[in-house]
Amino acid sequence: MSVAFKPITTENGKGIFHLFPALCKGCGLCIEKCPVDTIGWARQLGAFGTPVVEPGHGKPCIACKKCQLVCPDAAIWIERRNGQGRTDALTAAPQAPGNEK
Amino acid sequence: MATKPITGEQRAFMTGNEVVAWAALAAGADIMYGYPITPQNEIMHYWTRMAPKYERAFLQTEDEISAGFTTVGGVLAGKRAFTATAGPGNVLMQEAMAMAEMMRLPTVVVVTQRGGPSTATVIYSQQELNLTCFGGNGEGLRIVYSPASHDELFTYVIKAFNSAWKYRFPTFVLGDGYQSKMREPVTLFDPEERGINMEVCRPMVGLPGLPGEERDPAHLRNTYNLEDELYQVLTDSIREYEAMASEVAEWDAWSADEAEVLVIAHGVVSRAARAAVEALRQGGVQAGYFRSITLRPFPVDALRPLASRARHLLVVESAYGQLQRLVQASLYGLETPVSGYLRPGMGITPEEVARAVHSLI
Amino acid sequence: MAIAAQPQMPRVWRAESKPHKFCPGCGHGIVLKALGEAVDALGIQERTIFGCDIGCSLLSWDFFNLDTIQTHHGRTTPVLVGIKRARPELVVVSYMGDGGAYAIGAQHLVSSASRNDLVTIIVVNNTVYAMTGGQMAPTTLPGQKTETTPYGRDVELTGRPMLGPELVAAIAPPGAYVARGSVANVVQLKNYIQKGLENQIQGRGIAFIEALSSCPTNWRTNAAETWRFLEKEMSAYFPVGELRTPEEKPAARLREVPAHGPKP
Amino acid sequence: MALNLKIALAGEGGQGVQSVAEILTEAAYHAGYQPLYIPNFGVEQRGGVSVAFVQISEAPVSAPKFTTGDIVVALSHRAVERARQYVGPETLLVFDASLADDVRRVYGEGQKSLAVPALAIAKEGLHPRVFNVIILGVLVGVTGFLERRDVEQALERQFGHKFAQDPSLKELNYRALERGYLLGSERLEVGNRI
Repeated sequence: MSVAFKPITTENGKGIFHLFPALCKGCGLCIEKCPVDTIGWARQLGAFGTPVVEPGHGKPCIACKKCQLVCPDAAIWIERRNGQGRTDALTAAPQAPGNEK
Repeated sequence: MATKPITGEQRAFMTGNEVVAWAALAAGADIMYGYPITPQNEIMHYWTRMAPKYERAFLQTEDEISAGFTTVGGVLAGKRAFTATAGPGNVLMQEAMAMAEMMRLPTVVVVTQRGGPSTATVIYSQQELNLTCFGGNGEGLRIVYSPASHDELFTYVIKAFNSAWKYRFPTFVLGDGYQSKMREPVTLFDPEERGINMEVCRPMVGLPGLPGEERDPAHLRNTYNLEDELYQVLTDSIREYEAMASEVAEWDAWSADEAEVLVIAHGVVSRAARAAVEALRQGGVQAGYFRSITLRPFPVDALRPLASRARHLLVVESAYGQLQRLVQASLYGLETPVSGYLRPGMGITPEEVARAVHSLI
Repeated sequence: MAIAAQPQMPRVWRAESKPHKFCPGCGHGIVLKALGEAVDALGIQERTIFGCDIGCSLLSWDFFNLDTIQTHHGRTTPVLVGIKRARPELVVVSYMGDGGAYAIGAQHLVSSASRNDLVTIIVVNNTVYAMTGGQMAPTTLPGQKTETTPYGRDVELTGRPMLGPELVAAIAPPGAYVARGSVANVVQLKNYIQKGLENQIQGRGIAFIEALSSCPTNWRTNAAETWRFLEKEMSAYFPVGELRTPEEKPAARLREVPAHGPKP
Repeated sequence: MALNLKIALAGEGGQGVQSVAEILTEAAYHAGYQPLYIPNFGVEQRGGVSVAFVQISEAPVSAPKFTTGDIVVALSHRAVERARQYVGPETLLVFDASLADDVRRVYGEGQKSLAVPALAIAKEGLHPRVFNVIILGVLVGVTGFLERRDVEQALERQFGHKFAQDPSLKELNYRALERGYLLGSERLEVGNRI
């Protein structure tokens, strides 16, 4: 990727919550989808000068990735703290053969 | 690749619609998109009969809007694509042609003018000049050829593909119902054998290489956010249009210098005008003849000096002043009076033109 | 030093044009994520042409590292059909809103469906004309307030919401793929889109996927209301699921087609 | 003066005036002339008076339509009226003999004309379907610029596939052409101007 985005990284529960303020427009869709209500508004401002989101507002993160899934702007990346690799396809789709260039 | 459709010079006696189909074949057109409308239909009929023999394609669309936009798709894909239409179909076609004008897409459209406005007649007129030259919500950055004979129909359909792909402005061949339906002798030829090299058609999308990595993706749009952005794009297009105008503009003149009456016409009407002027000259009348072969760009530089040395100008057309307005705009500032013999939707004979000239002197 | 974490965008997304031009909470970003994932999974970036319509969908004109054409309102499908007929090896995606698909471009949709054109059409249904400021769309729900139905959509006066996938499923020949997904279920939506792309690649027929989507700006909803309207009200009227798969035997209404014609 | 012939043919849809024009101009083209033929056409596929405009010249023809014909052919009641606009004082009006009353009513007594009993000949000695070929023969006879061979070749190009199916048809057409030619050549006058 020729463009780099700076993350705010927060460890919470089972997850490592990477939030990219330059992408987050503060829509709050993720807050509503979080099954453990851990996501809430942060002090930091995002792409449109509105607050971004952060974990730590409810029960601990269970790393279910729903927030990542519904974010229209790819502003959230959830890593599992149990040490799985950093790159995980968003929707866990199997790679089609011959995909690699 | 299949064999060439035409080898050597071939003399034939056929209708104009047949000539257009042969010309498109000879020009190496890859695909035609079309929707039925009289008097254009037989272009599709001949094309669909001949195209498969030369590995060319055809798609009949659901309307002229789609015919225009699929043609746009064909040229984006890098193919020598064309369509043909008339009258109300030409009205619908303008939407896609406005996009072609904005995005500088080398579409080729053959228009077989019929009576207007509305459904009117399926027969003939010269009433689609305004629409073809200036249709759409833009500035008329188009190339419009107005052929007068089957030989020219053949030549200018081939040329239309080349001008379109060379200059990247939507290009039209403005025929009419008479030319579509009449039979007259024509010489068909292979362009290459006449030393005409067909412009190479390059795709604008679907290029080789992984976009974003090995090359930039083609992001082609016709929407702009700011008036400044649009102004810049249009200014560039207008500059290029004006730069190519003198290369592209074509006209024909006969005994036009110091004419007492200079008769100005285009398309099939110019044949009557020329015949009338020849007869008038034989009868001792100082008549002259000027014909605009390109309506866009209009041959202003050729017409102005001739018009300035003429006593009267007589515009003859099967429309109510569409050519006359182009002429008057081109000659702004000259004092030579301009009259019109204007017969919207009606054919014009040499006798009528001669009478109209006599009425001026 | 470790490389800092980076957003998990689909590979075909163009990072240079992010953040994208859609409003906060707009479903377009989610649909385009599903499309991006599907293109990545199939490895077809190099031969995919993306066409976008007028309406908010036009804001995706520089969204992908894909050759992209932004067309006119309702005309994206004809442009891409034109490309496909000229260059069958390309994979063409026609992306538009409900207005472009079901109102101004309806004749193109119907005709492409009956021709079984090899094109993958993705329609974003958010029940409003969003870019023009929230007027009634073909998909506006009964009673829904919009700028041109300020007292709620009166179906007696304005008709019932258009059921696009049902329409296409009813008329498309065998080989067609038709589904309706939702941005509320991204995995399913991505699978539908991927199947739709495969359908085109395999030359089976048209692929048509409607995505139920959100427009918080014109709905004037907060996040909670956005999800509620999408998942409860819209999903109740527009059922999510596959309507036609290429393996499926055509409905009884779709007759076999022997060659017909008057004897010459 | 060089040949510059203008012929308008008018008839009912089924009478075959367009075929006559097509064959005549085909023959002229292959004989080295520069013909121009344009049918009138409208939104109706059937039902109107069908008019064919033919010009045959040694130089390229100017306008596709003309004001006044050298020869005008009228083959039905309606056609007699419809063709009036193309008839001038010098025009030779060719009509089917059965239309004599109509012609007198519309054109008076003074019109230069040629009554051809084509319908009668076709019905009695030949076949109604070759009515138009008799008219073709008359035009070839009256104008005198074409060889019989040119016309027969053009007939062959037009109807060759039908002749192949039914050889008697060829003989029938050739006889119709001959009958018309004899009638027309007695009045060879337009061609005299060549």
